[in-house]
Amino acid sequence: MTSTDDPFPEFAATRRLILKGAVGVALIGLGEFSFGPVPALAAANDKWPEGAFKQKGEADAIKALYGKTAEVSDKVKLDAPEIAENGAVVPMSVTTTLTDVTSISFLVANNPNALAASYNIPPGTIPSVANRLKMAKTSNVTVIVEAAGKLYSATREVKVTVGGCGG
Amino acid sequence: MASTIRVRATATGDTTEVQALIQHPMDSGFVKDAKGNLIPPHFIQQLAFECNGKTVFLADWGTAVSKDPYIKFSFKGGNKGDDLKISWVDNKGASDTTTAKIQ
Amino acid sequence: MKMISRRIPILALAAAFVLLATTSTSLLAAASEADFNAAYAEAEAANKQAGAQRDQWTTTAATLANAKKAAESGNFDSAVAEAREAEALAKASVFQATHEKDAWKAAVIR
Amino acid sequence: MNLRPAIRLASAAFGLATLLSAALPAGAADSVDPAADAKAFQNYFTTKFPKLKPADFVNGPYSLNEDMHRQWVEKEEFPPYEFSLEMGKEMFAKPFRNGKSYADCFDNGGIGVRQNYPYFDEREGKVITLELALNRCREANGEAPLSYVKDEMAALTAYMAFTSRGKPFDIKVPNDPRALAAFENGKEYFYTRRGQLNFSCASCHVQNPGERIRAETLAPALGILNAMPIYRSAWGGMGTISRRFTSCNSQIRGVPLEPQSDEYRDLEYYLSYVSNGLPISGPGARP
Repeated sequence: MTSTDDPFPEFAATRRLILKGAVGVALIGLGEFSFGPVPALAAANDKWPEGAFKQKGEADAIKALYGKTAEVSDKVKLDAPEIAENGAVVPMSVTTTLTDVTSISFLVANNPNALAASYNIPPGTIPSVANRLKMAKTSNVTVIVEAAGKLYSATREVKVTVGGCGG
Repeated sequence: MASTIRVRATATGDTTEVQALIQHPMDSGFVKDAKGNLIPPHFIQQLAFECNGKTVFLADWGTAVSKDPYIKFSFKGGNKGDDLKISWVDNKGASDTTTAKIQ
Repeated sequence: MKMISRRIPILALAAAFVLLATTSTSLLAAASEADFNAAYAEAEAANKQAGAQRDQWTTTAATLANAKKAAESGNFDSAVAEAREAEALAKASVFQATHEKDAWKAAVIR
Repeated sequence: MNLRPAIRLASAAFGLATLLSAALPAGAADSVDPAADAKAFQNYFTTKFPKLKPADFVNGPYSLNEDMHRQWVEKEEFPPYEFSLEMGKEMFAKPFRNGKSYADCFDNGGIGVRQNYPYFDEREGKVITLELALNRCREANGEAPLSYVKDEMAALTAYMAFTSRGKPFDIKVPNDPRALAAFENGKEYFYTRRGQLNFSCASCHVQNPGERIRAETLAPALGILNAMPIYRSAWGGMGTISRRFTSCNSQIRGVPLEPQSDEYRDLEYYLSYVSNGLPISGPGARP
């Protein structure tokens, strides 16, 4: 495992986290994220990203999973209800016109653990996923699309009311 | 017992749309049972789809995926009659696999 | 037939039960087991009557249980208070069942 | 024994309520006329929701809220009750130990008959619901009855409902005083306020359909049983009619009766009859 000089010490923690998360990526180049070849971290490996799923906050989860931050893009379309009929089953889906998509993730900010689901999109698979997630309470839902090594995101607020009429 | 995986894969042109529903409690570990003690986490962690020996979709799931989880995606390169292998494994190590024909 | 809005009786009822909860009867002398048994029996009888009219309330049963638990732990003051509470709830449910025996017709869609 | 101040107050509150309801014109003559009741019932809902066709009422809250309708359509693509349906089909085909099976207990082998239940049994002089008929079939063939509120019963009724999808409710109230009495008894239960919250079924499903009680959008009473049994996200599982009735009771702090007790059977009789003509859409998914 070679590691280049680290011009950004504050990312050491993230790197350790990723290493601890047993993400078997040979080279970790944590250079400037906006440009420069940054290897796709999550997409390459097939191991369940336990570190990312353990994170409480959304930003930490994204860091743990991808090691970089996302920029909002209107090319990513997140479809989710305005008011969830029931927090236990919230249908959500994402479509994007971005190309070379390698990974898609759904995060629910106010859930105990922000990262809900993460999908590896091999070449030839269309970057569009629908699933049903649980939401603890009203929260921003963010979808992250990793395309050509860069992260793009879309966010929507989904209101969740307490289901059931307690006696 | 019938498999826990229900899947529909339909090919139109060179694109195959896949929908799957899996029978699984997906317990998050945050819920208490009637007597008030926590139900331990029991959820599917990874779900993989393979067609013609190639992984076409891999899902990493956390505790926020609904009970009896559902997933829909499409991929190119599958054609009618091909086999689609679906397999999942959960945090207790349990797993199930099934193979479906693309319609 | 235009439905008459039934807001008023529901609000009146809610007010009744708020008062019910707050009328904690302060007993002068400490209650004894005999007091508890008497109060409990009365509450149970009223609840049985409600059962005969197929309209028991879950809160009556819960309060009866609390009364029994308090009595078992020897705290007869609160046991009697709970039993009185249960009796009031049971009697209210009997009143509801009796009153509704004909009041329901008014709500029927015509 | 002096009347406790609380009880005096409670009865005063009810006094007020009676005063208010007594102001209404006295009810029509007390003869039981199910057909007129059904017409008035359906007319009330179609005027309250002019945009809805009668058949839309079978989708309950989903026909009253656009956002929820979209979520429902998405769920229906691969509905969560698929497993229950599958299990019901398997159970229905599996013969009992004595070689017979459910098909032998129902006309047409139990396929496409759900819309005729509940029916009035002349011999017994009582209403027979589908859930009751299934358990009676089991007992008649030496099998233990199933719980009315658990998954097996839900699976069986889900399969039978599925085979009747689209067929209109066709409930009969014969001109037999006992049948008319059962119908009236069901109607009475439907409109009687109960439980500490002092609600009747009508308080929610007639006076406030489309409104919310806490987080739930209330379904209209018309067509409320057409989608039974239902997979409720709130329960994370299937619910039979018995489970729905008993849980509704406890939600308004009323002690539920035994499943399939006379009141519930008559209530189902009344509710199904007044929804005659609306298509069966079970098994259904609900919030």
